[in-house]
Amino acid sequence: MTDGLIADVLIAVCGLVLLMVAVGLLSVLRGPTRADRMMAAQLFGTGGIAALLLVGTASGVDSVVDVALTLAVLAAFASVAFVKADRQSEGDTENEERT
Amino acid sequence: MISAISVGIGILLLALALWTVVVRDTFAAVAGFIPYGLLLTLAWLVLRAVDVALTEAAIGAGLTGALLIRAASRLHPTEAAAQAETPGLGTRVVAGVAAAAVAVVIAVCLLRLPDPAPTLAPEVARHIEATGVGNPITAVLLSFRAIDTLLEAIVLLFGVVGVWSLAPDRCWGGRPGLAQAVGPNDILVYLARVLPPIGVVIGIYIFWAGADHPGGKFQGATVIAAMWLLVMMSGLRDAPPVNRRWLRVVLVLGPAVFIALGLLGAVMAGAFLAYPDGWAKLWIIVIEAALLPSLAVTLVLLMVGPPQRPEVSP
Amino acid sequence: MKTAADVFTIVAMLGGLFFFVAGTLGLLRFPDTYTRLHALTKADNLGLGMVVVGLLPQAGHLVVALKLIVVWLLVMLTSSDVSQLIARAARRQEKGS
Amino acid sequence: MNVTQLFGITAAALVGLGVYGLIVNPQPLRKVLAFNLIGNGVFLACAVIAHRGAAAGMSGDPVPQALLITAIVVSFAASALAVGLMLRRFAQTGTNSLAAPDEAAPGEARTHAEAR
Repeated sequence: MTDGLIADVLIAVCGLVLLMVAVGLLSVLRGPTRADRMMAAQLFGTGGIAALLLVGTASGVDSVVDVALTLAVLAAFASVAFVKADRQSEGDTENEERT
Repeated sequence: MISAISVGIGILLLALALWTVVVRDTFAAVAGFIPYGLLLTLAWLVLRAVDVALTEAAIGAGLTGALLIRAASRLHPTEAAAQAETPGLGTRVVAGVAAAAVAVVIAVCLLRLPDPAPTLAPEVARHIEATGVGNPITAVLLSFRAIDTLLEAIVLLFGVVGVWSLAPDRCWGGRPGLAQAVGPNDILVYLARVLPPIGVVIGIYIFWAGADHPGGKFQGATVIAAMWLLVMMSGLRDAPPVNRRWLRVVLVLGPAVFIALGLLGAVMAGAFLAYPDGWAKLWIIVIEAALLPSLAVTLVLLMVGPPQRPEVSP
Repeated sequence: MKTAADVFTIVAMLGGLFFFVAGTLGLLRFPDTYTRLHALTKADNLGLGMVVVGLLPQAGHLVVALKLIVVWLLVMLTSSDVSQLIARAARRQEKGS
Repeated sequence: MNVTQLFGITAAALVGLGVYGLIVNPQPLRKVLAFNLIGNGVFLACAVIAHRGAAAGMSGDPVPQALLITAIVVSFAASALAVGLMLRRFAQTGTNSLAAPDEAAPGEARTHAEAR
């Protein structure tokens, strides 16, 4: 458990990072293009992990690093699925009918 | 201080949920669903459910998002027709009233939960010694409520059977998903070469840590499954044909070992899924180790869907 | 010793916060998808890096500190790749429309 | 307001939003999303109950938490099956509408099926 002052600092920083992520999410989700919307996962992949680490360390949960590790590996997965799905819906549709 | 963060998380969670419900475009709704899953991970952490946070990080933020995005892209041609079916104002008002009524009833119930809260934590603390594991959640999952976990593994297997049963007859036994063609210089291929070795190590680490710290087979299996899917999406390796014997063996390995040890427990310790004295930890490790590959393969097969391409020649 | 570490943490946190604010400002202000992507992936990664550096002195255990660094390296690896993928998707969409 | 009350209300609101989305949105995929919202609301309620049950040096009642892990994995399997059904139906009939067949452009759907 981190002591009082530092814990408060971490929580405050976490709140501000979350606020920034929320504002960013607002602009990203509005679009206008699909590529813009794909950034939503990316945005949370960095900002969300920072907020997670901050709140976890501040409340003394050591295993929060493991959660962050999982997120770091899998945040990319959702984004890749995003791009792949987009590519398939536009270019590779003929593959689908190949059967 | 922590409650200020909780308020922020709660508001953001509801805002994203509202977005996924009211936005017109399905693709945009799904795009909002991914950060929603990540935010839920934060909520579990604030509620001190670190094991649940890990599961949500793996499944909610990773796999579910990818599954829904693929579906949204595939179903995009139906979007215009579907939007024409949006119900009129009257239906929407009635739906809103019904939804509000449900929400209010649940809120009132949750705000008037009995005090002091009933809890099984002391019971778990009293008996955890006998299981030999340090993480109370692993103890619950694999010892005190092992039947739930067994049934869950079987439900997942039924899920795969359900997905496979959707295959057209001519494709049965073939490979699931679409053929992926990606150029060798694609950055995705690079990522699919570099990330999986690291990801598999992290998956196994999280599985192993589950004995004494937050973690376990579900979370580890999900990470490993995601790495395999990444390799498939990059086109480096194709999905396996569903009629392969090794695939079937791995699929049923976990539940089979679980049931076999459960029956052995009935003989040695007097009850189905009971562990004989002093052997609990070893049995738990054997069951978890058998479940890990089964769960990983099950999750991959659920993600890639039914076989869609008949096998040309083996 | 303890205060020095705490001061270090606070300074690094402020730095991290600066980059997160910069990244979000970029998302809001930049005119097209590519520049917005640039703002997001560069600035936010640095922000996460500074936050991780700031958390290092607070990590109770050496292993935890190492894992923190691995988290940052992983995010850098994946987000740089993903940003390129998204940029390509954006270009394909432009061509398509 | 403490953390339990806050997330209790959030959970109730999530279920409400999910019910609304389930009724109002015509696309089946949106209904799956809405169903996931309802599920998450229930999970959150469950987590609140687990959080209140913190005792014996544990940060929460481990039994509901373990059930939550099971539930998250099963709900993923359910979503995957639903998505599989939708995609198969789309491949077979070319529509993804839940409206009664005579309402939703009957000719188009039939010709599509016959084409295969």
